[in-house]
Amino acid sequence: MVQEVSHPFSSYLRSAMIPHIWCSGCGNGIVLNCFIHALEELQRDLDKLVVVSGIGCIGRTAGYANADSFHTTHGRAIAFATGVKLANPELEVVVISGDGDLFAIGGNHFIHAARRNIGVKVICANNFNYGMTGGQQGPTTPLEASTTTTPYGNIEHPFNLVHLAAAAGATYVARWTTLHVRRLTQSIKRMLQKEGFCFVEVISPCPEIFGRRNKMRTGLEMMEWFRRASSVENFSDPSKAEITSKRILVGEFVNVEKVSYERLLHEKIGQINEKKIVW
Amino acid sequence: MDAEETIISKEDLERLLDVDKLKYCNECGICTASCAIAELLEEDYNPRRLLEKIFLNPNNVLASDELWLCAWCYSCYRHCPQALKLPEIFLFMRKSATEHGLMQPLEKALKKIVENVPLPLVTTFVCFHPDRAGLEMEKISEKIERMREEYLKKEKRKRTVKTSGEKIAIIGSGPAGLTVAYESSRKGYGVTIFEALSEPGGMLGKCIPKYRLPKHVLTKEIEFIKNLGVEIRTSVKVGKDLDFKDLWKKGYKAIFVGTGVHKSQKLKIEGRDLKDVVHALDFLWKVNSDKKTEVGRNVVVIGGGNVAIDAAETAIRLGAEEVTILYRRSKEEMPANPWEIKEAEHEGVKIEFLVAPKKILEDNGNVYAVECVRMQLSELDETGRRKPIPIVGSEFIRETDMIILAIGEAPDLEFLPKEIELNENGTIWVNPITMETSLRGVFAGGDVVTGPATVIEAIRDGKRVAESVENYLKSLAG
Amino acid sequence: MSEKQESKPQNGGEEIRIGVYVCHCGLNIAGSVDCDEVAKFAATLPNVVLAKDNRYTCSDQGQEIMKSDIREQKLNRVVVASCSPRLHESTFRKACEEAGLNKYLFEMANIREHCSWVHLHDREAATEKAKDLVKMAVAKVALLQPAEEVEVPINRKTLVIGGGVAGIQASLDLADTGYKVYLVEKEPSIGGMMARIDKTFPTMDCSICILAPKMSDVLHHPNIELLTNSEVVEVKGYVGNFQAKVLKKPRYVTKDCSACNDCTEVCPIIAPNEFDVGLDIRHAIYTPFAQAVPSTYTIDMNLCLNKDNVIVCDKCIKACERQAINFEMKPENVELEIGTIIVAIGADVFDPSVLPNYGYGRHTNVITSLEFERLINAGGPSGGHLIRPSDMQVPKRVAFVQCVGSRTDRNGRLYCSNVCCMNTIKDSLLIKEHWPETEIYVFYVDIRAHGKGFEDLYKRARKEGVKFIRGLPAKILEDKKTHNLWLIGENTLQKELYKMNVDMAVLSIGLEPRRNSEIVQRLLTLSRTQDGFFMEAHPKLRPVDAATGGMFFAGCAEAPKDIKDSVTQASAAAARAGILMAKGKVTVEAITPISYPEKCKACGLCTKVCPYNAITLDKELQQIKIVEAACGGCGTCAAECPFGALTQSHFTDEQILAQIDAVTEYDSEKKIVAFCCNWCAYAGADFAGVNRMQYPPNVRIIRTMCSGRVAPKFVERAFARGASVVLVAGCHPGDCHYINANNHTKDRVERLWKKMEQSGLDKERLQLLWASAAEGERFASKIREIQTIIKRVTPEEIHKAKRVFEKALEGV
Amino acid sequence: MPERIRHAPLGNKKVKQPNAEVHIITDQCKGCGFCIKFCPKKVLEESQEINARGVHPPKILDESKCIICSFCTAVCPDFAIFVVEKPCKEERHIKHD
Repeated sequence: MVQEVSHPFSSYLRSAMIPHIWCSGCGNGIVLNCFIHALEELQRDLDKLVVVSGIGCIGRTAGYANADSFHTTHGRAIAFATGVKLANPELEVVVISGDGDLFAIGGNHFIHAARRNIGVKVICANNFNYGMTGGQQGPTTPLEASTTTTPYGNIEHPFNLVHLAAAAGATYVARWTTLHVRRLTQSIKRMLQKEGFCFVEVISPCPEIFGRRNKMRTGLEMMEWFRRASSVENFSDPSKAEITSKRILVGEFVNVEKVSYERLLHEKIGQINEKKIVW
Repeated sequence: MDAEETIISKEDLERLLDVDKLKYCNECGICTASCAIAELLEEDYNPRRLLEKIFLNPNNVLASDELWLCAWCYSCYRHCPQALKLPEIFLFMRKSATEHGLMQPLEKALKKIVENVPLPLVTTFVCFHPDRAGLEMEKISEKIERMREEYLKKEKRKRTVKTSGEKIAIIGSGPAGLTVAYESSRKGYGVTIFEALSEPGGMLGKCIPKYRLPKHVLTKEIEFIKNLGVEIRTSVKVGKDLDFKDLWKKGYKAIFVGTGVHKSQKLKIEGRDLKDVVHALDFLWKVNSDKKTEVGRNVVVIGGGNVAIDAAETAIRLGAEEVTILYRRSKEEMPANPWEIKEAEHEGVKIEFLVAPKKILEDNGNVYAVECVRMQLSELDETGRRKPIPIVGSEFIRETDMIILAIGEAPDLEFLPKEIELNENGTIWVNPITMETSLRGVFAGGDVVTGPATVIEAIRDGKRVAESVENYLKSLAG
Repeated sequence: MSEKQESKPQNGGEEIRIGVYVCHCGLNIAGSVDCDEVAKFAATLPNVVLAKDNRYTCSDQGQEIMKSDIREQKLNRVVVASCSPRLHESTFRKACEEAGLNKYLFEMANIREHCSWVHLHDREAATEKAKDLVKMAVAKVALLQPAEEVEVPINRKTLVIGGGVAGIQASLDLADTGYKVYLVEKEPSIGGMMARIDKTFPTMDCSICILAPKMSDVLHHPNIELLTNSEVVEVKGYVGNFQAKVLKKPRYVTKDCSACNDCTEVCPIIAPNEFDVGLDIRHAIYTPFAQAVPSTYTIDMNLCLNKDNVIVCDKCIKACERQAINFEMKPENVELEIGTIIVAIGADVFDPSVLPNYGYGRHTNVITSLEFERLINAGGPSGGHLIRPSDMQVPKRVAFVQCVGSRTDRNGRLYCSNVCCMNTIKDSLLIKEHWPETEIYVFYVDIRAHGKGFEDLYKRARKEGVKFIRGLPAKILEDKKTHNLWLIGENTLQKELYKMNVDMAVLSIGLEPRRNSEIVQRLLTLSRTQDGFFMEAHPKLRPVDAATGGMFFAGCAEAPKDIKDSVTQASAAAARAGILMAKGKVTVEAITPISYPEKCKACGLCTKVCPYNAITLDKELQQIKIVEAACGGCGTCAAECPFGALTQSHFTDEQILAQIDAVTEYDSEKKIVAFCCNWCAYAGADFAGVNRMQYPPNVRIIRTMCSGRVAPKFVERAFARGASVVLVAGCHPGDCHYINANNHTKDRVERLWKKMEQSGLDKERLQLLWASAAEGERFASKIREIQTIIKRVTPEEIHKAKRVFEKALEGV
Repeated sequence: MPERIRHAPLGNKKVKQPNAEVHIITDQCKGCGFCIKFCPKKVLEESQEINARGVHPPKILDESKCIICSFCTAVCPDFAIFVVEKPCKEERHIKHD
């Protein structure tokens, strides 16, 4: 009936790939939606944007965004992104990947990229488990949560990602849920305007794999949990931001200015080239 | 009489004034403005002024005919910002007058009633109530008939009626319709009353219990009106037997709608269709038409208006052992006249306030009890009364074998042409000054306009209509 | 009784020398009490060395006589039998001090409010009662002890509750004097009712034009901290040392707001604007009116779509260039330490929709006077064009109906609302100013033009052709087609009925106490008069003080009043608060508990009943500790102690028992021994006196600070001495001036009832009454009611009670 | 303000009210229901129809209630719904509900 008007974001998506493969009620689409929304509001040139992702459901983002992109090996998204950023600092490099990819196999890359303050922007869709491979327990699975590998309840303490990122030295750290789309979009915008290493965690529903093992069968039920449990508090102590079934603390946690690794690197190279520094 | 002579003691007066908060009266005039008699007898009666006179010197008032003109409609009390019960103050004065044999003023008052109030016989019985001051009604009614004859003779001598020939149709033969007929025919118009029932009189005959208005009084009154030349066509239902178009075609130049309120409102609770559950109007009608009416031993009347009171008293007179009125608000809010309530209580009717029925319980189709819930009053609503709200968990069961519903009546107006606008509550909207409806030439008055009200208010409306109709017909004639 | 009883040396050997002064108070007392006889009687009482009667004891002359007697006759105790101690105790105490006598050695007998005024027609009985009252005072005064008052420093800060014109004026006055002021307003802007009015009478100044500069002064005054959108939720402490908790509700807009209105334009939510009484609309993000202070906008979370922490609609956020919108704002609890409190919560207006005859709410063109103000206001919804709501046309004929909701006993208020007459006259002139051809009718009962310049304005209105018709309409009817109105009433001067056809009718609505005044009352332990407004400490002498120390009233919180009176009262309240704070310290009355450690069994009962937690039990030392500064002085601890280890200074067991004994010395079987708390019941009995409410003369009132002081043994002693009826009277539950001390009263009386029942006594003989300071009639009718009980109490009954309670006769 | 409001706002004020056109790309919808559940004005409801992906997509219940907050667009994981503002022909008189 009204198909002649097209979706305002259609130019940001590779039309051949849409509709995407994510399940009904999955939050990954919302993460992508908010990312595009932020790009649109900032009027970013897609030719100057590189989207890098690792392995996992959310890894397909690299394929859906109508920008230059990398779909990399498991856990190595940040490593590839580092290369891109150093090779061409003019490019905006955004890593969109999952909690398993970024913090289990890729954990080391994450903390060192944050430590170095390399100007890569990381969006982590946290669904509390390995969704693509069948719902195994992962580094963010909450205590007592049921997964395929923890049928009697998880006994491992999960990572508190915002605390980790803040401690490792990220210049911008925020956490939102997929219900907080407005604030998430604003956070992504803010992140994209910053210089150093930035990190946004998005709590995302995974109803088919995680939710149904934890009494939340649909995306809506998971979103209701987010609504019930979340409380917004900006610049609170990230060390106290553990996620429990009762409380999901969201907000911006860190926003500081720090010179980025690539700027220092290229300044140093320039100085060497101009022979200001000699051995 | 001598002003020095004290009949009413200072203590009596103080008790009276104090009890009824007379000291709060600011003389705002609202009582007079809402009084039907003050309109019918503007020269002679003004409740505010009467009250002031009592305040200044009660003994002077005893000799005044004004004292006997209050018609007990309690409209003043209902409107008074201080809730003064004027009729009861006046009754106290009337009793004092009777005790001291001061009957001259009553004679004068009756004369004024005969000359100015249509249906003087009926109104003396159901409104003016000299009986409450301890007087014998039969003697008074004879007196009234005599006075009326004299008056008419005198009037005939005075003016010759010029018949203009125009005809007026009156729908409904209640007090409003009879008044319009009485007044208009005396003005020289041809009047036809259409009455759906077999007997004329409307609520007067149908529902006012006989102990209040003996049948022969009403018959006399109607005979009198017939003698004026009014044609009363009974068993003709407008809307079924003929409609407005027919009336215009037949040459009626003006139509008056005075059909009253006859549709009992429905109680929205379980069990209301059982055979022992009757509507008060049906009940009263049955009793009044001399049909054998059986009442239960233990009767419950639901409602708080005058009809509820009449039904309860009638039930007692028919031999019910126990009659209880259930009313959902408190005595303050009860729409029935305070005096009627007092009389009913005196006759043995019990009234339970702040109680509403929830469910009627049956056993083999026979009512055996009603489940009630207690209410509490919250803030005032748009009717100026406090809204009742059920108290959760206060339900109780009251045994009964007959339930009379008197929860309000509404007009049945399906026969009206569409052009006639109605009010939100289903009554007919009229121009309050001319009583004309939104359809030219059609007038309305009585309960069909005001909602359930008193006889005297219907008569007041009727008199207003008669004047307006005259003006209207004159304007037609140019 | 005529024989002089021998003076017994008491109180550690010191000879007691009592002086008694019986005051005539002109004819106020002497009119129904034989003062000479009372003085003669007083002279016969033990320890009394001197008894005089004089016309006005409180006059300078009277005080001088008293002072010289103290010096010359070496008086060491003084009794004045005159008015209520609530009125003049401090006057006489000061005179005693000036003569070198400790002020706690003074006692009053209330023979005016409690005697002459309430027994106007029984001189003999009133005189007998006065004698008894003097005897009680003499018995007590002999046992009084000198005491020193504790001084407590005062916080030189004031909390002003309510930001209407009264609150604004009080704040500015105090801030200019140099005190810190916290002004708490529950709406988003200060300004109150005055901000909504178009012009003020009688000068016809533009209301907001004269108010706005004051509002702005409040905002910028360095001594004023403005807390809008805020409510006081808790007040603790006592005069000079209050702690208040204020809940500051979030505005969701920060101070960066420049009031540019960009957000409002994009906000998709609309609702009626309360400021314009619903005649205009506002958005979910809004400022109530253009001159609002602070000018910062507010988001109404009841309307905004962004609930539960989730931003659904971000239109305002995007529109705000200064990024002043912050949905993360949370409610804040602000804790304040203050010395004084000014209550300026204002009044509400009457809602005439409960008067069905006037059709307000059903007839479109029937409006209230407040709605009229917004209609005629240039800043209002019609831009100052007087239009009628049904068709937006300028009405040609306007009627004003006075006394709507005022001076009525039914669906309204009994009092006159004070401002409506002049307001209507002003409104009629405003119409005449812009639309001189308009016909204006004012339907009134009395025009009350009592203030300066009011009568002139009234005359001006008459000159301009405004027609005043005496008599209110009985009903207002509407023409369905034209929406014109008919007013039907009686012109009571002409004695004629009128049927007036007008285009619009304005109902001149009265003022009512705030709907939340009950909450404020509880919060601050204030009293209210029967009309629901707050009650002042004394209507003539302390008209802006609350009975509770350190609290003052300004504006309509106390009674309906116009702007001028509100401002005057506000300045007065500020001055009164200033006087208190200027001293820098307050003295706490020496009525704190005294403990006898040797009797104490460390049971801890006293610590449980103390409303102020001023008594603590040291379990190791098995001792109690009393923090005098925290003590409120109710004495409930002393009543609770089963071992007599605690008593209340100036209200000791001995003193109260001496009073009881004095009452019951003879004719006890005809008497009522009444214990009344100082704040409610005693004040209520005073109120009965002031209003000359007559009641039987056989009651003898013993004053305690709180009904919680009344120990069971007092009641038992009264019965053991043959009293017919004992009455314990205090504040209504929840209204106690000592937080909840009167809860214990109830428990104790119930225990006594049980005991009486078990002993086969008529428990009706012990009566419990809750009466507020305004309920004089309640007190009086209780005394009348008790007479029927006295009639049925037989000598056998009296005797039986004596036996049951004889243990109470033992000395203490 | 404590007064109870009894009068409707005067009809002389006109307020620009959004004139929305809601577009649903039916076949792209996976039926998660977020847009229906989270619409603050309850403009949408679940339809009876089954789309190409075998789910019930939303349908418009009352377009006039839409205030174009576009939350549905923002929360849709499948880029299947969006709202545009129709050019507003005339300003509507306010109505008070």
